[in-house]
Amino acid sequence: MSSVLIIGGGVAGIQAALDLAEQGIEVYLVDKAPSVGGKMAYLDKTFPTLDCALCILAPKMAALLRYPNIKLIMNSEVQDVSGRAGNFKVKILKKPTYVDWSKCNGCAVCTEKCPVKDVPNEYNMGLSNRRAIYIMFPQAVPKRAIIDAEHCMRLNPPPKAKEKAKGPLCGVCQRVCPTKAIDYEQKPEIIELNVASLIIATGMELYDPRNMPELGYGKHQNVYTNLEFERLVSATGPTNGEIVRKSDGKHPKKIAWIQCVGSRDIRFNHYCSAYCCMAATKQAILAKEHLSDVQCTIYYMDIRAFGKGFNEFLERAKKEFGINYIRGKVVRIDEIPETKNLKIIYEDTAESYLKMDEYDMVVLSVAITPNSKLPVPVELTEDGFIKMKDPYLDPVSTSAEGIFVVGAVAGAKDIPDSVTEASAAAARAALIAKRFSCPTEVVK
Amino acid sequence: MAEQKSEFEPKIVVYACNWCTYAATDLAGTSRMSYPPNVRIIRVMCSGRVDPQLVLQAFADGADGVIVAGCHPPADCHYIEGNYKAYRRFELFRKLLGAMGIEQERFRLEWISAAEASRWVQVVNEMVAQLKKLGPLKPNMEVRE
Amino acid sequence: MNGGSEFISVNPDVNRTVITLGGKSLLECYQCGSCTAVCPLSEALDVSFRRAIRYTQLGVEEKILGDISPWSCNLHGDCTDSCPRGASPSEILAAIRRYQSIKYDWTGIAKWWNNSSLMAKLFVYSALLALSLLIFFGYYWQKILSYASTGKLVVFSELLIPVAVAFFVSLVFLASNGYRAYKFMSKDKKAKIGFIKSLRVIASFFMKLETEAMGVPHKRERILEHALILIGIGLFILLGALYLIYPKFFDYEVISRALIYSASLTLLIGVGSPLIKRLGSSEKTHWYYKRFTHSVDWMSLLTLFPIAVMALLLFIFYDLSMILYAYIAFALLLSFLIPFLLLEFAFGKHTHWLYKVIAYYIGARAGYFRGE
Amino acid sequence: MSEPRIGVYVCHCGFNIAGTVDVKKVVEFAKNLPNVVVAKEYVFMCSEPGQDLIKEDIKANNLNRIVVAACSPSLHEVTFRTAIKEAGLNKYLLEMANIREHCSWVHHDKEKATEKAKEIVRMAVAKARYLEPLEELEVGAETSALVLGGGIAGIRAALELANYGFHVYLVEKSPTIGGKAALIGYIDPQTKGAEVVSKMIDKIKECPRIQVLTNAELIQLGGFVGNYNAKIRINPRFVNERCTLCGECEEVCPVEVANEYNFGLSRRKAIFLPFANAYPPYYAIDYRVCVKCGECEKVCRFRAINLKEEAKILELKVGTLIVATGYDPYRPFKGEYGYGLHPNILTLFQLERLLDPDSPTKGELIIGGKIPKNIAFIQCVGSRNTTPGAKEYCSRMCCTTAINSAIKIKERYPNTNVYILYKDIMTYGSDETLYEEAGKKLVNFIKFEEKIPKVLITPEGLFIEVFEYTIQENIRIPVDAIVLSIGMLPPRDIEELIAVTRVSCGGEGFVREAHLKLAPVEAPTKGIFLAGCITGPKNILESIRMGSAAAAKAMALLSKGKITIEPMIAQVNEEKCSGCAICVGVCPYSAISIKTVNGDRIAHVEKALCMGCGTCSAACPSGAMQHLGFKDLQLLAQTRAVFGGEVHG
Repeated sequence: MSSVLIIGGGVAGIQAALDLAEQGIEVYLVDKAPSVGGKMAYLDKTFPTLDCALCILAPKMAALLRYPNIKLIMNSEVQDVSGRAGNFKVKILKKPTYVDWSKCNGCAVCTEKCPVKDVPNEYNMGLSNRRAIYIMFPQAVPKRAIIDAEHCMRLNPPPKAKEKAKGPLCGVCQRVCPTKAIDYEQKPEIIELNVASLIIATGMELYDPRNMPELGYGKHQNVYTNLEFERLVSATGPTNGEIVRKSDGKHPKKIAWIQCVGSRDIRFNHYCSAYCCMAATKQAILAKEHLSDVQCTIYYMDIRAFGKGFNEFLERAKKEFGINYIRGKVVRIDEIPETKNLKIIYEDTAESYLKMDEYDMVVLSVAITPNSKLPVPVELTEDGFIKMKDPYLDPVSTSAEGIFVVGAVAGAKDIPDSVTEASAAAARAALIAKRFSCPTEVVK
Repeated sequence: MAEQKSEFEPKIVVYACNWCTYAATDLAGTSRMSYPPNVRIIRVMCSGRVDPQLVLQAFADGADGVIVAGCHPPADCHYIEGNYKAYRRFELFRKLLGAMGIEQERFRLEWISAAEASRWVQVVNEMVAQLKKLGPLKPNMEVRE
Repeated sequence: MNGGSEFISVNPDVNRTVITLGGKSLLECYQCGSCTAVCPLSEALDVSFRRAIRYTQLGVEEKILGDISPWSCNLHGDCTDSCPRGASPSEILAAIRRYQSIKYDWTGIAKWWNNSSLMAKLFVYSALLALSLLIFFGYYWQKILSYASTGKLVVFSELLIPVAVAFFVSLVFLASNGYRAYKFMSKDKKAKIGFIKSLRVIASFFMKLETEAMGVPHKRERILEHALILIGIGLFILLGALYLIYPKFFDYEVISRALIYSASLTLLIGVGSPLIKRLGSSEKTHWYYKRFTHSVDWMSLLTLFPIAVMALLLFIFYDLSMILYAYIAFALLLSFLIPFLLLEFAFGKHTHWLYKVIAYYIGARAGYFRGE
Repeated sequence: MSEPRIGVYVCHCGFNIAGTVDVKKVVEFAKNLPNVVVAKEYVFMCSEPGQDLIKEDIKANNLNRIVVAACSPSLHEVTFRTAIKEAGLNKYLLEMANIREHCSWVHHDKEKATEKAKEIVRMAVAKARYLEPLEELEVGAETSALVLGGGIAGIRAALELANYGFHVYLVEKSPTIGGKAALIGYIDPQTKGAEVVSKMIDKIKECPRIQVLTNAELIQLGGFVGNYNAKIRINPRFVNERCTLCGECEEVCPVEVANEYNFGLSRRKAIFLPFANAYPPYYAIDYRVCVKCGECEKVCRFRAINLKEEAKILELKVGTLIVATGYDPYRPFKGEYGYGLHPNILTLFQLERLLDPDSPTKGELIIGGKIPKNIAFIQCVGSRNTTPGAKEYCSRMCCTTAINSAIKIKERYPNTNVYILYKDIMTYGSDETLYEEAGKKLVNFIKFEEKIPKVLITPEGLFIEVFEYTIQENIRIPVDAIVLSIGMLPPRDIEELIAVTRVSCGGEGFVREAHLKLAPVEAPTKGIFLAGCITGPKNILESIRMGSAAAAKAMALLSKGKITIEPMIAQVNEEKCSGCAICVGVCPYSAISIKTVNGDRIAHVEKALCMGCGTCSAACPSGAMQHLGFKDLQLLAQTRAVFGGEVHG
């Protein structure tokens, strides 16, 4: 029985890995981040039930460690895929973590002693700082430390200091580490694998709102992307759930959400990103829960509350939480220099009147872009998603035999659909791995 | 009571449901929050598992306060409706406490989700402050073996 | 602003006609309001281009004809650049303007003019041209020869009668259609400010708007072309007036020549440069020249261009004292002028200056200008 | 129970515990707790050396209970269970004392933290004293499956399960499989529903492991995961496989009813063929309306008809059940937007049928005798609280279907004006390109909000009055035909489904998943899976994917031929049980039933169904019901240990 490679350790990748391991199949799970969890790990709460994202994800991530036949290959990227169904040769570049993960057990003592304190923390979207040696987030799986070579004084000493100092500039983490797990000489290595089938679960990135300069993201301090706001409002976030403005650290009185930033727009992405209407409604409710007197407004063109429990959630947001919805596309955001408040310019299509409303904080519901630039021989749709071979008769297969695709990289979708697809793909991949074919299925 | 002369430290027994409140107490730990050490946490699979007799036994053994905590209704319970059963039992139980000479404030039924570490810390602080006001539990019933 | 209680009937075929009039992407619009929000006008003027497009999509006839927003559009093109659906609000609004001018015109000639093919229009135009050539080179030919023999250029003579008649006829049409337009546009728009104040408001609005637009290269290009045409025509009118009141002005060789040549040159460049850009296909030219290719747009340039050319030739020949040729050029100028007046000036794209003025006036009077 | 010999291991966890708790004092304290034989400390108990320490001690001092005082059980309980199992000790004889998250990390007063750590260890030791060995339960499992509902989700699930070597019974209530997807004209501008379904049916024909039972209903389901016995009633079809589809019987049949396969657009006889490539591919007699006149039997040259056929009952033994019984279209009440008061007002499904080439009008859009000049779709009929009868949820795919049909109409009849009156266009994801294309094909979209459109039936014809949201005007549109985009409802017979399969329903009436995100294709009761629109409105793609996922989950559960079940479940002490059945009502998984054992009423816990919440044991007045791993005695010991008290017995 040969094994299955899953590219991408988000909720879909994890679910596929668990389903495969459940049947005793060997699974390699590759992820470019130091921990699994993907985008869902950034979330505080999920719609429409507002139960906490971590309470769903953490048990699944912990379960990964229980199966001996799941091999996590973190901080790595797939370099090349060749061969055909049943016999793929895969080359994976494992970037150095400079910590021997077999010795490290995540005690995090090194992360308290490291002298470099001001590295922007990607997990909190740069809203807080971390050390040069860090654990991605408290509930990371595998909970191991990793040295950020770029900011580490030892591995990448600032040029001036380098000449002056004779020996290595620093070695605090190595001295402090109780299990002697730090290894500064670790080199990148290429891992070669031979697998029966592949599941692509690389998920999505957020579209960079800087492509729309008129919205002022990156220029105006109080304009956030929805993922940044999610970190801000999260209990494990940079401010432990305190919603504060970047400019003056005060609680905002009025927050606006702007929908379809980069979606449903031929200049950027034709498709609708499906998640953002509900995500904005959820964030507005979370904002109301944290700051009872805050006024939340969502600027939309069509509010897409299509899923199970979504419309009820939307009605609750309107009636119970008093969140107001204005139909109009915001075309420009100006910053008022003195107060750093923001003036958004749009036409209120109900009253056919150009309006310029003022807000303390504006959150952009940004489009998603698929992580589909992979060295894997699969066709893409012209929107850049990975194309499904036959959505009706062969739902999770790609154009290449034996390679399956799940989650947001195949099309904008939310967590339940990704998890459902993952189970379907896991079974199809298992079929090939187990050489278990039935005459009716076209699997060779 | 030995520590009578030093300031009174109430002892609180907590029955925490594994999926939500226990996870919140863990998160309070991983996020390095701090709260008074007066609580002793007993893990149960669901708040529905907590038998009122157990709580009475805790009071009988000298607990100054008891907290039963589970998942938020309506939809967080891992076993669909265990928290509703606890809710039903302990609303009734709270009324009986008065009849046994135990102030109702010594017992709390809370809903704390796995991410609400700060809520857990707030409940503990409130409970300790309240019990310090109430003073130690004066047992007026002897305990038959 | 909110709808009255009674129901407005809707004519489903309106959007079909507006699409044939050049608003190809009319129904691609999903009513998001970017065009209104992005337009430099809408910060100063309370208009909604989205709503005008909406009325046309639905065919709410009475509302379309009363809507001043299509006429307030100065073709900056920001809306088309930022339309998330890739529709082209600029072209749609141009088509709505054509639809409105058809409805304002009681004769039905505007309807033919806007709907007919370029060939049909050129055919009728050349027929009228042939007629006027017959008049000048037939009936008046002897008169022209006699004038030519005097060695002096006599501008005001009976030669002008046919042109005057044509001009008068076109004015009649323009006035009647203008009145109808006024009626439609001013319906249920109460006058809030006086006439003078309206003019001042419009003037300050234009100054601010155009100076801002000058900053943007492709806008500056079109503003300059349009300005050249206006200046050209203005100078000619000035020359005419001077010729009447103060003929001795033309004795001052240098100034009069300068004035004359600048008038004809500005008109020539003003009309010639967009024409060349439309005919050319270089990458640099802004999409405005490539897209606005409705036959009405072509005619507005094609009919004006020869007039500018003849005006220039007339003075060149005169200065080279080739009097006969000067008179021939003058005759040609007048012959081109007649069809221009009767067709283009009365019913074509040129009517837009009349309807625009009315629209702005009513808008200003009804207090649509913010901050007033 | 053997005399408890407890080993206590206190972890430093680097400085995390040792930083604020004096580990040495805790170890000393633990040494002289009753039944404690060994008490040690180590810097990292969860590391390999730490686990080896425990394993050696178990062998050396034949310890039979282990207490590890370290981090939270949610992190390393499993690690230590596997460790003591490798040392030959039953893996449930372990108790974790959480002195990190609950003590060293949250208290900074060293002295008080150490005191608290001691008491936490004392509580853990007290509970450990009463731990009992537990065995994971293993139950044999059938590798066969019952798929209820022959729509595309059910067919997809059946095909996938057959791939994994399962024997599949595909049970369908109506005379043919294919469900509604076969009737919907065009799923997207290029693909016809009937084509997709016929390709799927071809695969069903090829596969020997799928047995299709039509006219069949599940009337009883007993047993538990891996070992269900299902009772199926197969209603008489009266026509057998000798039928050659010649159709002569149809001509002579006197009974005529509305044809539900054309959504009432046409009529059909009592004996009929549902649609062109129906499967099983022969006629069927509608046993509800047939008057048994015998004409068809007489005229049939191939003796394919036998009117004396009786309903049959089939007993099946299956490992799993996949519920894929789909949805029912919303039925507008008479007068809702004029429905039923004018022939030119039809539902979206009827329009879909009209546009289908093998429809009564051969795909031509002929409504009220002619091709309509103006046709208007009204969205959200029956959804989003628009009309009194409407449900609150959005039915998710009526917008996409309506736009699909609108594009089809504009392609075939360019001079027909098409309007879509909508609240919010729900073309989510990549369906947005359909919305774009509709704009390019000159479909006119009209938005309404709270004030819903009104249909006027006047002598001059049909009109729609609507308060157009984006111009805030009441407009009246002349139309020749109106299409009501109807939403999706739970199937009318969902009550029977719930009674038989013990699935439960959510707020809006569809079946509820175990967890929307953790387990979207599983029912709360183990072994039952869900696919397609039974859990809520979905489009065809999503239903098909859910069919595959449900099959995959079933296969993963049953592929090893046996199932292991967590031992922390409820257990009845038969002497103490008085049969009062309080526990039966309390159990959310209906895992407890009352059985009479030689005269006495005794509660019986179905091991495979019990998920181990313990609610029943707290409700049990006589203490007969015990929750293994959290028995009354164990919790009592832990409670008393807080104050140093002891428990006897």
